[in-house]
Amino acid sequence: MTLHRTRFLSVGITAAVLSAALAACSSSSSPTGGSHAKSPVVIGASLSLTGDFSADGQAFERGYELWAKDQNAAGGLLGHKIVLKFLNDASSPTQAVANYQQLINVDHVTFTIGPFSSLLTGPSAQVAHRYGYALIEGAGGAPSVFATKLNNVFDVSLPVAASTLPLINWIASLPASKRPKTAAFPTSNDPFTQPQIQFAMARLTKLGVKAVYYKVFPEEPTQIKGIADQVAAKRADMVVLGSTAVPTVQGFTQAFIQAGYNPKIFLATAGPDQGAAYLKAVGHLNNDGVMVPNAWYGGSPNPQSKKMVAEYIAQYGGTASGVNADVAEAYSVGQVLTQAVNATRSLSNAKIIAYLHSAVTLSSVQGPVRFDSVGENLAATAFVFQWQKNNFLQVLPPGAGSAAVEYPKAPWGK
Amino acid sequence: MTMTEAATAPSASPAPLLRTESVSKAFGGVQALSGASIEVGRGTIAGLIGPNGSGKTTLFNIITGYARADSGQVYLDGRRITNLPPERVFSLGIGRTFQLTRIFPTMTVFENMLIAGQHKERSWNPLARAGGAASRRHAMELLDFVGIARHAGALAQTLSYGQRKLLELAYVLVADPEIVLLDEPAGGVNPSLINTIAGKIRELNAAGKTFLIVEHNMDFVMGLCDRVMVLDYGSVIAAGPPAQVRADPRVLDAYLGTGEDDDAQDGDRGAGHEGA
Amino acid sequence: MIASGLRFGGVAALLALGIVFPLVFTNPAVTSDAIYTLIFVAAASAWNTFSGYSGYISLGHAVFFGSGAYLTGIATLDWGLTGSQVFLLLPLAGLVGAIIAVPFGLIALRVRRHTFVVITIAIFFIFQLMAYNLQSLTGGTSGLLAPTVNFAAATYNNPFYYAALVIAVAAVAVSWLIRRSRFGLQLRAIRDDEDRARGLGVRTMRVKLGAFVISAVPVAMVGGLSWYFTGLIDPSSGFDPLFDVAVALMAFLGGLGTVAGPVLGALIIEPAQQYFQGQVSAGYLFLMLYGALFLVVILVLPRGVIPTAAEQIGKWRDKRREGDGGLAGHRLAAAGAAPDRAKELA
Amino acid sequence: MSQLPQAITDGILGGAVYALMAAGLTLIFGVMDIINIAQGILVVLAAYLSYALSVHLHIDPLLGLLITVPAMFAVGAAIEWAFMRRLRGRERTAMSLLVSYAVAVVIEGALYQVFGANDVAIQAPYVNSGVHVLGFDLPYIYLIGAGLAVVAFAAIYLLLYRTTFGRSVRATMQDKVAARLIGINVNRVAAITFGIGVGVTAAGGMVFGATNAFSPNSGYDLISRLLSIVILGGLGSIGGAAAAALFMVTAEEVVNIWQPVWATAVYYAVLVIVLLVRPVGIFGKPEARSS
Repeated sequence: MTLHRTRFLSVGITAAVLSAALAACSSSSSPTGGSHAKSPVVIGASLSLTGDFSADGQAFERGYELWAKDQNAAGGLLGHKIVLKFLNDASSPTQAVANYQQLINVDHVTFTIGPFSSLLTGPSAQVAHRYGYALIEGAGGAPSVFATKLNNVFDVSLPVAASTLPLINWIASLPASKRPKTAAFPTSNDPFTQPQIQFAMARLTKLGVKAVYYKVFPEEPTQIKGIADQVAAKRADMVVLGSTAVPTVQGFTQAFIQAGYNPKIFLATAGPDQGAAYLKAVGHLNNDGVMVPNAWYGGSPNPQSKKMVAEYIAQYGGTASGVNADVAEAYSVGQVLTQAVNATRSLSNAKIIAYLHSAVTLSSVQGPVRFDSVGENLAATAFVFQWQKNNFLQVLPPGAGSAAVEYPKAPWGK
Repeated sequence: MTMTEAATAPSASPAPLLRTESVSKAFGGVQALSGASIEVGRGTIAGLIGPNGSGKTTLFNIITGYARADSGQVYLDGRRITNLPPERVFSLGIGRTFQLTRIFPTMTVFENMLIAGQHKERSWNPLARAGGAASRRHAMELLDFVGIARHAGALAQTLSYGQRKLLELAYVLVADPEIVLLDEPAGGVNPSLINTIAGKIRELNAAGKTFLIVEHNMDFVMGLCDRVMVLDYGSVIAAGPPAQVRADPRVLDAYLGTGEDDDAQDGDRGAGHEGA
Repeated sequence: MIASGLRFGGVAALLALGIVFPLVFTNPAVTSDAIYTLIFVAAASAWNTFSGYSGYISLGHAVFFGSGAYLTGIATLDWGLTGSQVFLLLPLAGLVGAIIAVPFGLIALRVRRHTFVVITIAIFFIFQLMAYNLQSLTGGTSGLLAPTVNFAAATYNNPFYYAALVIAVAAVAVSWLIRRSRFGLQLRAIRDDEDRARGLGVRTMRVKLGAFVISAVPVAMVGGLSWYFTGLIDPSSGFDPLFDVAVALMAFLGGLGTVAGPVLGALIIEPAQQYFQGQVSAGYLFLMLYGALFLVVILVLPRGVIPTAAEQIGKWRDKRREGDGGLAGHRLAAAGAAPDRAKELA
Repeated sequence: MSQLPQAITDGILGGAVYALMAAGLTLIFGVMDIINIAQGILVVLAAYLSYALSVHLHIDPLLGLLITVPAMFAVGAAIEWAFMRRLRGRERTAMSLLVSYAVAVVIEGALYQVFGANDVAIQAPYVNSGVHVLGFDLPYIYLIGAGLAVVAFAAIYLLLYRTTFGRSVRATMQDKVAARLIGINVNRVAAITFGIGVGVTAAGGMVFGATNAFSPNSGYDLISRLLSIVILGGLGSIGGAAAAALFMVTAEEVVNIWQPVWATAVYYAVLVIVLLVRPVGIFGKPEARSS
C-alpha cells in the first residue's frame, strides 16, 4: 500500500526540509565578531516589540539606537562601527531565551545587552552567562535577578525599593501642621511596586501619617474604577499608588476625577514617567501635580542627558517632558558598555566583566554608575518628579535645578 | 433481588420480555405520555402505532434511557430498568435504532460495527485493539446478512439513506440484544428496500429475536407484527392482533381514519420526516 | 505486509533522525529551537489524543503545562536539586498533571461544545490567578527562576533535547496505541455522536475522562522540562492562554484526530514561529502576515495536511485502478483491506 | 460595609459597559454558533476608530458612532464573507476558533503598525464629569454606556424576535438546509448577522476606550470574560447575557472591597459553579440538538 509510504514520506521530506532550513540558518551567518581590524561590532538584544511590554520595548529600541548612532558618530567602539541586532521576544521569557541563544550562537554578536523587565532579564542572564557574555541591562532590577548571584549581570538603573525616600524626607521636613494626615496605599502585585509601597507606608506611618487603605490588586486589574473608588471614598490626604504602567494610573486618575476626589499628594511608582505616552492616556488637563519617583527625566541638567534629549526630539519630535525614561535606561546601558570597552581597550567580555566589578564609578545620562558584586548600581540617585502644567519637573530632593513642589496638588482639569 | 421477585410474580400469560407500567412524561406543559403500559412477549414482533405526537418515540427514549420518566416503571425480563442510563440499558439487552438514523459518519462501516460490539470485550487493557478475530468475523457476517458487506471499508457518511438504515440495524445486532426497538425502519426508504428490511426482520425473528417496531407504514406493520399496540395522547387505547386492532373503532377514530392515506403516501414518496 | 514494513521503516528513520539530530546540528541555537519544537510535538500529540479523538476542544491544557512547570520548579528549589537530578522530577510532574486532570475533567466534561470550550478557559484562568496570588508557593508575578546549571556550554542543550525527545516519542506512541485501540474507537464514536455511543454501551464519561487524564500527562511533563530549560516560570508564560491556541492550530494544520497530523503541525509551526517572531525588521507586518498565512492554510486545507493529502492520494489511486482493472478490482480490495485504508482517511 | 453601596454602583455601571461589549457576542457566539476570539480585538479596533476620529478629525466619540457603527458592520460582514462562510461540517465551531484567532492576529498587527504600542484613551467632555445622585457619583460616560447597552439589547431582541429577518436568522441557525428550502438567502443572513454582531462592538469599543487606557494588546484580556458572560447567561439568550454581565461585574466589585487580587476569579468561579448546577447557563434552554 503506497499510501503509508507516501504519508510518511511527506513527513520525512518536511523534516528534511526543516532541518535543511535550520542548517541554512546556522551556516548563513558568517562570523561578524571582531576578527578583522575594522569589521563592525555587532551588539544584540532581545526586545519586546509586541505583547505586554511592547510600549517599553519600543522605547528601549529607540534608546539603544540613539546610543549606537551617537557612538558611531564618535568613531564607534575602538574604531569598529557598531551594528545593533534586535530580535523580538513578544514579551515572552521563552522567546527571550531562544533569542539570546540565537544572538550568541548564530549571529555571533560581540556583546549582549538587556531586554525589558526583570522577568525576561533573569533567564536571559543565564544564557549569556553560559557563553561567557556580560549582560549589561537597564530594566532588570528585581531581587530575583540578583538572587542567582551571576557575575555577568549589570543593571545600570536605580535599585527601586527606597525610591520614594526623597518624598518621605520632604514630608518629614514640613511642619507637623502642614503634613498630610492620612494616606492610601493601593498597589499592584508586582515584585517592584509592592516593596516600594510597603517601604513608603512604614516610613510615613512613623511620621504620623495614618494609613487608611492598603490593598494589593492584580497587575492588570479589570475594574480599576471599582478599586479607585474604594480609595477615593477614604478621602485620604495623599495617595501612593503602586502602579507598573500607564493604564493603571489612567484608571485611577479618571476614577478620582469622576468621584470629585483630589488628594493633596498623588504619587504613582510608574506610568507618569512615560512622557508623551502618559499624557496621551490621561489627557493634557489631568496631569498637574502627579508625582513619580525615578532616576532620570527629560529636563535633567546632566549635559550628556541634554544632548541625548535634543537628539531624541530631533529624530522623533515632541518635547523634553515627552521622552520616556526607558529611553534613558537603554541609552545608559550603551554608555556603560562604551566606557568599559574604552577602559579595557578590548572587546573581550571577560575583561569587561572584571572591569565592571572593579568598583569604578562610570557616568551615564541617568547619573553615576557603580556596581556591587551582584551587579546592582549603588551610585544611582533617586529623584521624585512632578508634572506641573504639562511639564515634567524634578522637584525632590530639593536643591540646585529642582523646581518647587506643587503642594497641595492643583485641582483636576486645570 | 428483582430477578427473584419476577420469578415468583404471578402471571396469567407467559411473562413478557419488555413491559412498561403507567409511564408518564411531560415536556413543559405538554403531556407526551400519560400512563402508557405496553407489553412485548418474548420471541414476538410487536408494533407500536399512533398518530403524530402520540408519544411513540418518547416511550422509546424512556425505555432506552435517553429520557427520564416522570412516573411509571420499565421492566426487562421482569427486572426493573426504569431510568437507567443508555449504556446500562444497552448492556442489559435492549438495542434500538433511530427514526433518523444515527450512525458514526466519520468512522468506517466496519468500525461502526466494532463500536456496538465493544462493550462485551472485557479486556483489562484499554489499549488493546478493538475487536478480536471472533467479533470481527461476527461483524462481517452481520454486514453480509444485511447486504452491505462490500462497503465495510467506506466511511459511513458515504452510505445512502437506505444503507444507513441497514447499517444501524446490523450494528444493533452485533451485541446480540434480547430485544430490538426499531423506530420507523421503513421510513424514507424505497419499496424494494422495505421488503428487504421486512424480510431480514422475519428471518431474525424466526431465529428467536424479539422486536418492537414503531412505524407509520401500515402495510409494513400489519404484515409483520404479531401484536399491535396503539398509542393516542400518551396512553395505549388498543392492543391485540393486527386484524383486531384494525377493526377497532377507537383506533379508527384516533388514527387510521384520518392518517392512513397520508402515511401511505409518505411511505411511497420516501419523505418520512414527521416527528412522533 | 509491505505497507507495514515501509511504515515501520519510515518511523524508524524518523526516530533515527531525531536521535542523531543534535550530533549533526550542534549549534545551540538550532538545538534550542529543536527542543521547543519537540515540546510542542509532545503537547500537540497529547492534546490531540483527547481533543482530536473525542471532538471536545480543550483550551485548558495550559493548566497542565503550568502545573507541571510549577511542580518541577517548586520541588527543585525546595529539595535543592541540581543538574540531571531535575529530570527525574518529570514523571512526577506528569503524575500531578494526571491528578489535576481528574477533578478538572469531572467538572468540565459534564458540558459539551461551546460551553466546554469556555469552561476549560475559565478553569485555566482560575489556575493562572492562583499562580499570581499564592505568592509564597509560586513566587507571584516574578515567578520561579531555575538554578544555574553547570553543563558544558557546547553540549548544554543535549540533555534537554533527549528528555524532550523521549517525552515526544512516548506521547506519539500513546497516541498511536489509542488510535488503533478499542478505547480510541470509543473516543471517536463520542466525537461522531456521543448520545448514540452511550446507547451502544460506551461509558462515555469514563472514556472521556480517561483520555483527558492521559493527555494531561505529557503536557505536564514538557511543562516541567520547559521550566528547567527556559530557566523561568511565571504566571503569564506558565499559564499562557495562547499555548492551547498554538497546540490546537498545530493539530488542525496537520490533521485533527490523526496520529501524524499534530506531529507534522508542530514541526512546521514551532520553528516558523521561533524564527519569524524574532524578526524585528519585519515590524508588525510580520504579525499580519503570520495571521494571514494561517487564514489561507486553514481555508485551503480545512481538514489539515494529512487527511487532505491522503484523500488526494486515495482519489488518484482509485482513478488509476479504475483505469487498470475496473470496478471489480476496486470492490474486492475494498472488502478485504478497506477498513485499514479508510481509517487512514478518517 | 459602607463601601458596599459604592461597589454595587460601580458594578452596575461597569456591568453595563460589559453588557454593551457582550451584546454583539451573544449574536455571533450564542446564535450563530461561532466562537469569535476576535471579538476582543474588534472592541479595541472600534475604540481606536473612535480615538482616531476624535484626535485627528475632532469628531466627538458619541457622534462618531454614526461612522464607526457602519464601519464595524462592514468589517464584520467582510470577515463572515471572507472566512466564516467557508467553514463547514463537523469541526465548524472549533475551526471558527482558529480562524477568528488568526483574524485577531492580523488586526492586532495592523493596529500596532498604525497606532504604535503605547496606551491611549479616548478623551471627551463627558468622560470625567457626571451627576451626583443620593451620594453616588454617576459619570456620564457610564450612563451613556448603560443607555447604549439598553438600545443594543433591545434592538437585537426586536430584530431576532419581531422581524422577518429575525425569523430568517433563527431558521438559518437551526437548520441551514431547511432554511434554504424555504427560500432564505442563508449567506446573506449570516453576513448581516455577523455584521450586526461586530457593528454593535463599535458602541462597546467607544465606551471601553473612554473608560480604560488601551493598546493593541488589550483585546486578549477582554475575550475570555466576554465569553464567560455569554455562557453564564445561557447561549442564545439575549437578556441572559445582559443579566450575567451586570451580575459578574457587580460580584467582582464587591470582592474588590476585600481582596482585589481575587476579584477576577469571580468570573470564572461563578461560571464553573453555575455550570455544575445548571449546564445550560442561567437563562439557557436545554440544547435541542443532542449531538
